[in-house]
Amino acid sequence: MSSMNDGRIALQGLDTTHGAILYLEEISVVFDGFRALNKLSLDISVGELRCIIGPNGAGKTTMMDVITGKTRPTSGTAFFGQTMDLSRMSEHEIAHAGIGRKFQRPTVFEQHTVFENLELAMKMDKRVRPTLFARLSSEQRGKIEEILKLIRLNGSEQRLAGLLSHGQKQWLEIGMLLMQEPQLILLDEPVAGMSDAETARTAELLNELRGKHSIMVVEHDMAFVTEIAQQGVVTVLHEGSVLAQGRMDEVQADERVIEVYLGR
Amino acid sequence: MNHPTLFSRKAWSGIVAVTVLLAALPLLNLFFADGHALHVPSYMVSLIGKFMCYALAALALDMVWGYAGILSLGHGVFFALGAYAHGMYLMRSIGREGVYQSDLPDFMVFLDWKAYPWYWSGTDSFWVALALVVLVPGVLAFVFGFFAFRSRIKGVYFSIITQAMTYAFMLLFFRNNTGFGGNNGFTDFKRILGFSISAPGTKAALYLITLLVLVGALLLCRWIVTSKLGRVLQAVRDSESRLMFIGYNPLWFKLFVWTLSAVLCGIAGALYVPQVGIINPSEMSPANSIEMVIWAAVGGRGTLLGPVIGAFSVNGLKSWFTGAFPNLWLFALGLIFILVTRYLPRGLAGLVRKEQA
Amino acid sequence: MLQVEKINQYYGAAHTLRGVSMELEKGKCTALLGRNGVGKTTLLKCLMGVLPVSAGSVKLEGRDITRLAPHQRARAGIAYVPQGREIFARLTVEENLLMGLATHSGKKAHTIKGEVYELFPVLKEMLHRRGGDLSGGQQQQLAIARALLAEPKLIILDEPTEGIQPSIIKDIGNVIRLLRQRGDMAILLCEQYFDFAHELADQFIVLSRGEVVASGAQAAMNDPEVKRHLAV
Amino acid sequence: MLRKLFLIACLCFARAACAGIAPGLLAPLAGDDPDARVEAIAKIGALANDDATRLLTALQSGDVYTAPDGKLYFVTDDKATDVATGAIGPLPEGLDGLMVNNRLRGAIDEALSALKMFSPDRVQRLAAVTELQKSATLAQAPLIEKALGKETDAEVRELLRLVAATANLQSPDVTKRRSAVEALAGSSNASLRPQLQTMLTEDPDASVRVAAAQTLQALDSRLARTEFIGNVFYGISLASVLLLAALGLAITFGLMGIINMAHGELLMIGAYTTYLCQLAFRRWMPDALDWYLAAALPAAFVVTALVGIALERTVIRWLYGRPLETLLATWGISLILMQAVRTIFGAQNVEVANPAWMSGGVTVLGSLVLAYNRIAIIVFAALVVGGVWLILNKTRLGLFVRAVMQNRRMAGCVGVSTAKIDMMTFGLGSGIAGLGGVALSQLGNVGPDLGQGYIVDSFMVVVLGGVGQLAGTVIAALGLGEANKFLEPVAGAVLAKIAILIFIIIFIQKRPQGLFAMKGRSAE
Amino acid sequence: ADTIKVGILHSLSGTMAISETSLKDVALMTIDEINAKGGVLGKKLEPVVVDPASNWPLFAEKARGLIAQDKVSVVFGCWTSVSRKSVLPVFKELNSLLFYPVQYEGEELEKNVFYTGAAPNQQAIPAVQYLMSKEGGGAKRFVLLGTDYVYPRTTNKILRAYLKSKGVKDSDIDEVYTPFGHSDYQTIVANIKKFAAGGKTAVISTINGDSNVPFYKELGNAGLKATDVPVVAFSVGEEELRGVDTKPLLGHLAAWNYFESVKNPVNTDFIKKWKAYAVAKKLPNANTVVTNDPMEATYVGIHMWAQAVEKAKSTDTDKVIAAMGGQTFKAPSGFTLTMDATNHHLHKPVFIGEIRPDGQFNVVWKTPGPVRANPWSPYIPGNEGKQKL
Ligand SMILES: Nc1ncnc2c1ncn2[C@@H]1O[C@H](COP(=O)(O)OP(=O)(O)OP(=O)(O)O)[C@@H](O)[C@H]1O
Ligand SMILES: Nc1ncnc2c1ncn2[C@@H]1O[C@H](COP(=O)(O)OP(=O)(O)OP(=O)(O)O)[C@@H](O)[C@H]1O
Ligand SMILES: NC(N)=O
Ligand SMILES: [Mg+2]
Ligand SMILES: [Mg+2]
Repeated sequence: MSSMNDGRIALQGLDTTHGAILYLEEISVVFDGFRALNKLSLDISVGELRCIIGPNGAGKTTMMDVITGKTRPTSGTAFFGQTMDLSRMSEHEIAHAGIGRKFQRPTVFEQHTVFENLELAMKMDKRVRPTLFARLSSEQRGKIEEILKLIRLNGSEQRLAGLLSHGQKQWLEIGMLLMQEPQLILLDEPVAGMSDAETARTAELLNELRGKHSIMVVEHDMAFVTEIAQQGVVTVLHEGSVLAQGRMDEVQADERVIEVYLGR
Repeated sequence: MNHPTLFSRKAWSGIVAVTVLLAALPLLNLFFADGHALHVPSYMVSLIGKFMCYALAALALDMVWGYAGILSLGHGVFFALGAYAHGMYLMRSIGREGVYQSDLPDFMVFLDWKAYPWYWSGTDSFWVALALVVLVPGVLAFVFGFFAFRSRIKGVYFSIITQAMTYAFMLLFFRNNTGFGGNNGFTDFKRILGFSISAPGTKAALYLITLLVLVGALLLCRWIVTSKLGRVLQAVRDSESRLMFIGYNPLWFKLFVWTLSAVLCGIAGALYVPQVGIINPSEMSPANSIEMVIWAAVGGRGTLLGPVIGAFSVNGLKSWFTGAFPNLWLFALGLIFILVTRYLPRGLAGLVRKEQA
Repeated sequence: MLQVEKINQYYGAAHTLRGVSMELEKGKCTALLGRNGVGKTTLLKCLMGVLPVSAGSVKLEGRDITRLAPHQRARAGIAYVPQGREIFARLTVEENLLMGLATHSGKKAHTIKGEVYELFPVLKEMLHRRGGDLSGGQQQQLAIARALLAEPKLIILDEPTEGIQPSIIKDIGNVIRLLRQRGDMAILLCEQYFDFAHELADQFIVLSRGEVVASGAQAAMNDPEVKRHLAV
Repeated sequence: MLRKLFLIACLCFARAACAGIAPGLLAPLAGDDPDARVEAIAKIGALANDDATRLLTALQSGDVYTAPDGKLYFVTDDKATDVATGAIGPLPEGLDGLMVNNRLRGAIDEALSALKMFSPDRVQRLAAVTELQKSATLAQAPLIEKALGKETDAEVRELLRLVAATANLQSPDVTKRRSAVEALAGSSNASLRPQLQTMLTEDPDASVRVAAAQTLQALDSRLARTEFIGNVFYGISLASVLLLAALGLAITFGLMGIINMAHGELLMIGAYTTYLCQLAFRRWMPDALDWYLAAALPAAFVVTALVGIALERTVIRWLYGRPLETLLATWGISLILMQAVRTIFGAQNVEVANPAWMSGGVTVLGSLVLAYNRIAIIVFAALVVGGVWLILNKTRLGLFVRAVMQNRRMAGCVGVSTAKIDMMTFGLGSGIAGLGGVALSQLGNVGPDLGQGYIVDSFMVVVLGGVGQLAGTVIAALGLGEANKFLEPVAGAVLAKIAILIFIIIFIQKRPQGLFAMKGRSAE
Repeated sequence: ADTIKVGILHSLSGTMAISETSLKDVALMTIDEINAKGGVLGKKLEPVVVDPASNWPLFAEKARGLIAQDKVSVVFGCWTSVSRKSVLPVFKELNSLLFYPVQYEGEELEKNVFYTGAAPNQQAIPAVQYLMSKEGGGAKRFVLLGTDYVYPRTTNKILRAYLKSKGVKDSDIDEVYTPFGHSDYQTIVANIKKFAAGGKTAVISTINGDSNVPFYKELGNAGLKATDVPVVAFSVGEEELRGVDTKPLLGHLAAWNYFESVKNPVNTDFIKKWKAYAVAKKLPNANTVVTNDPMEATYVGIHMWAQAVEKAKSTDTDKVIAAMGGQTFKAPSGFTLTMDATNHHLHKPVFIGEIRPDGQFNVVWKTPGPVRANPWSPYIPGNEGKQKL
């Protein structure tokens, strides 16, 4: 149940005493008899950058939907830190608790300017009254400018976001994510529709964020995944559960992964 | 459209000029005798007084529709409830001057009621009535909105249940036994706060208060929509789910404007009733609420000033047409609605903007 | 096959395409390259007729189609796979595929060729699921299948590999190669995935800020000059 | 029809055997004393001859006239037949219709049914007996028993038995009374209740009281069942009306997203087209008047479809993608259409009569009358829904329609002429509204405001069912119809309506996307 | 000014246009008639027609406009009680004159209003008396069926009190209301049937407006005949019956102060003039127009006002009011009607008619002469002695 207080900045820190920030346990999601997720178990450590790959329809997006509260799991549990049961929280509570997400299809506020998009996303008390009286401090303004530069939309900050090209929207969405300063970042195909050069820049950016945030990235661009996975763990999903897990080179060599995903 | 500079410099000067002009009307009516070149007929004054109430309602509607994208087809109920709340006080002020010379309003005497029902208690006090004007529409809107928004009812589904609400209230108020005078409603008021309601001075005062409230509400609304909250509202309108994923709970934002809008609408109703002299359940008919939407749409939603202009022009035209071409006016009005939609997608306000650009 | 001559396009006051010209040939695949926001999608939309051009002309097999509506162009033989898939979310997969046959008539309009299922087996599995319920990649496959069913003279692909798993990208590459070999179709491929484009294209065009800044045969794609226009 | 035939037969028969009725019996009929008139009727009825039948039938249909001299005449065309003498002559001066009021009419009906009990025509007898059921008195018992003795038809016999029992309820003979009470256990005649109720407490005989209790119980349970079935029927009937009113909107609003405030006026135009068809038939084909609906259906469809297409081409096509603006424009259209009709046809209602085959109803379970026009409309609604479903789901046109409504731009890109589809879809929705209008004209008033009465309900039905969900629209209409008809007897029409509205509000809380909500990603 | 302006305040659009449009036309015809005879005080009457569009607050606004802007001397208008209530304060404030031509619930007396329609004792009570009489069928049980608003509710309250005074038990009275615009009378008709099984029953209908057609259609199709359960209506006249196939309704009743079918020279003349006017002005359906009670009341009202102005030699409100008292007029109903000086209501005859297959009414009962109005019904407690202005 939502309370009058939701939207307030989470005061108590996230309990990550066991080193993991996200635990998924035996999550299943069934749509009209179709199992999109099948007893999926997965956990992400604090500060980890985890890449998730897997065939189209494996359930990657569905998994993110479960984590962010968009889809309720049919069974299984999802915990953020030790104490927060994601399956009992609503979307905005989860977002406010510190999980940020970039969607597979870029979703920005099309009728707002680029600047306003970032301003809305900015980490702050998001209840009604504070929002009504909110005025941008110069520090906050600086932060927005900084992000604008980072996503290379400075100069376009007064344009309506709906008028951006596909790739520009992708960037704007990443920018909004950064404004939120989440502890766990979920990126669903962040470089889809970006040119190779842009992809490289994104990889750079992620490498910079590594360690400061916990990050989960879903991508089909193997070059990009290789670039950011480095020596970390890559998880391969297939038909709603984990097919393989390991370093990128291990996974790429896995026969089953080649069979269902990479192709010969 | 949604930039902090909601009104241009020109618009501001326009607002000031129009306000001054409107404020002058009742004074010209009072201080210059009929026949004098500067005399403004009292008919005109009362007409504009009524339009200002409509304008306030349209403004209230614009807050929810134009900004938060919540199309209410039931704002008539808030308007009427505000009016009824005030009307209760006005009815009690009639005292024993009703046809039955009773302390109770005539319709209650007629129903053999011996005392006021509980929900009339306290309404002999102007201040209690004033509180009810705000509270009744406010609480109704809050409760209704809370459940509807919590269930994530959106779009036409929301619109239709607001329509169902106003329709249900209309039928309820039509019943004699509900205790609000059935379909005749309240009328034949005599005085307000001791002043005769038909005295020119009282009328001028009511008019000026209405003007003050309208301008005040306009400024308040402008302040809200240009705040960050205003941008959140527009985000609710455009993509509510996206807003949740960045940590806002749309429920409270919607509930805030929704309730505010209902209260403004209730106040509009409360100002309306002494000036027009009657309140009855037909104000809650679905068609009346749709008309409010029409005012906002004609003026241009999401512009605050537009709906105000829309309310004035639609009602002004209606008043003029129904007198000047009683048989043809619906053709003219209908045609205007069609032409505005076709050629002025942003309403009359869009026209002004276009010229400026 | 398709001649584009000096087309210009504006979004309001923003001049998005500036005198773009190009020529596509039957049996050839042309890659359209460029950074984000340079106007690639805009150009494709102009070819499809979704956006009007303010100046210039588009000719299909010599016939001027500059002023034709999208459906007329589709009937003239252009098929389009838009960026963002644009499948019909509430139609089933099967109905979406049938929509690909909208330009056909008679029996042909009701038969979905088995080829597409071979190419995209997942579609066959999900024939009765609503298009909008599919995963992103599945939708992309559906959009390509829909365009192929139209048997067009010119197929326009706007970033067809976006969101698709590597093995299927390979398959799509094979299809394009096959279509090229069949030689009855012109292919316009807008692609960010350079290697993919490089492998398939016969010729290329690079856009920058709405202008064609480089073009040529496939061999020239690796020129540093070209690469420079693609770099950040 | 049959009745008419019989009447003609009667008249011919009467003319042949012109015996005349004593002027003494006729005189009071033209007089001022109502009691004397009623008495005279009873006496004439008691004559039980063909002249009596002829006179009574003519009185019943208002074909008897009085001359200033107090003589009575049958008038046909320009000939007057003296009732007393049978002499045929020219019309006398100052002829005036013999005034028949309800009381006299009742007496005539009673007299005629007593006469007709012995008619050779089974239908006549059945009608007469049914009529008698209402009023059978002990005095009539011998007559009824005589008829029972002669009766050969099983159905009429059964009814006569009940009538005889009804008459015998007042019999002083205990056994007769008891067997009458027992026989009535099979009756469904609610008007027996008060009498049985009285017997239950006041009959001197205990066994009669017991029998009365049993019969009452049987009667009550039968009545309760009849009432239940009646409510179900009324609910379905109301649902069919809601459905026909809403179906066009389910297309223009549900599918196309146009908040079509002029929908009601399309219904109205359909109804006025029906009116015009009726006028045309009356003027040019009076013999086929009963079939004017057959012409009205296609005519209304075409006319409203054309109006719809004209609206789409001139106004609505500019508004795709701006659904809320359609509210404003269509509101304007609605004002114009209403005023146009008011200007052409006047502000008053026009008369649309049910064709003869749709008037009246069939009586089932003893007392439940299922009106023919209601039955016809239920069947019609089912057919229209079926048709629409087929078009939308089984034809290529339907596929295109759904595709265009979901993604107009992409539909164009695959080669669908969206403008054409838009036009056809709106035309189809409007045409169906026209068909709805034909149906509504058979139930209610046809006036410029006809549409206003249905617009709110139509939107409720479409939205409750889930926008764009044909099946939902059907279920919603049924649900609302039944809920209304089961609530109404309990709460009254006003509170029932309020309850329904509150129900809608609460229901939407549970199903924020309507009854048949689209689930999953595709709904976004 | 060389003309006298006269306001006409009837809805020409919206729900009430159905009833009120023809009142506007009759008013214009009457004004033409008076002008043809030289007008009033030697001046022509100039009608000012406005459309209050069935919107009650708009009625008040338009009334104010007519009086204050157009400076009319008198206003003829309104139909529903609520519209009258809405304009009342305006007429009082600006001390002007309203002529109200429709039967209503009473409980009102205003110096500035002349009521040319019936008060309950001029319509409802006689109708019930008739139904209870032997001739009327000797009804013992009553269904009071109305649209849910003040006029039916008040009328029924009066009738209930009246019936009680005649010894009718509460259990023999069924009071049923439907919302405005109700169009599904299946349940109600079935319930009437059920109720009627308990004894000789009559239905007293105060259904208003659009609901009448569906009600009567249902009645006809359900086979509820007037000989079984007569329905007497107070808001159904010739005009309303134009929209119904009346064949199945033979014998159902209405009570009014005028029927088109009453035969007398004044009425013949009135009908002829109206038909000619309709044709001349090309009114819609000009060849099938009918007259009805409120139309007659309008006609009478305008003539009486003209007479009063002549008498007062002025259009001044107070002078005209003074002159109105005791005015008489030979009305199409066949009687000479008198304006009561003390209560501003007409003395009117009461007719009860049965519906004929041609949509007209057979007068089956009438009062011997005009009846004085009792706006304050004695059947409502507290009304005693409240018979004067
Ligand atoms: N509402 C739904 N109804 C039915 N099936 C669904 C629904 N939502 C998702 N699915 C199915 O669930 C499976 C998982 O989808 P999901 O979007 O999670 O895949 P994904 O791994 O993100 O794929 P991609 O890489 O293509 O984005 C798919 O097969 C999809 O068709
Ligand atoms: N509807 C529009 N109105 C105004 N400007 C637009 C509109 N659509 C796109 N633009 C602008 O036009 C330019 C070209 O956009 P376009 O979508 O064609 O780019 P693109 O080359 O396809 O980019 P990407 O690789 O990101 O898809 C961009 O700067 C974009 O912001
Ligand atoms: N006064 C009436 N009929 O409303
Ligand atoms: Mg995905
Ligand atoms: Mg693009």
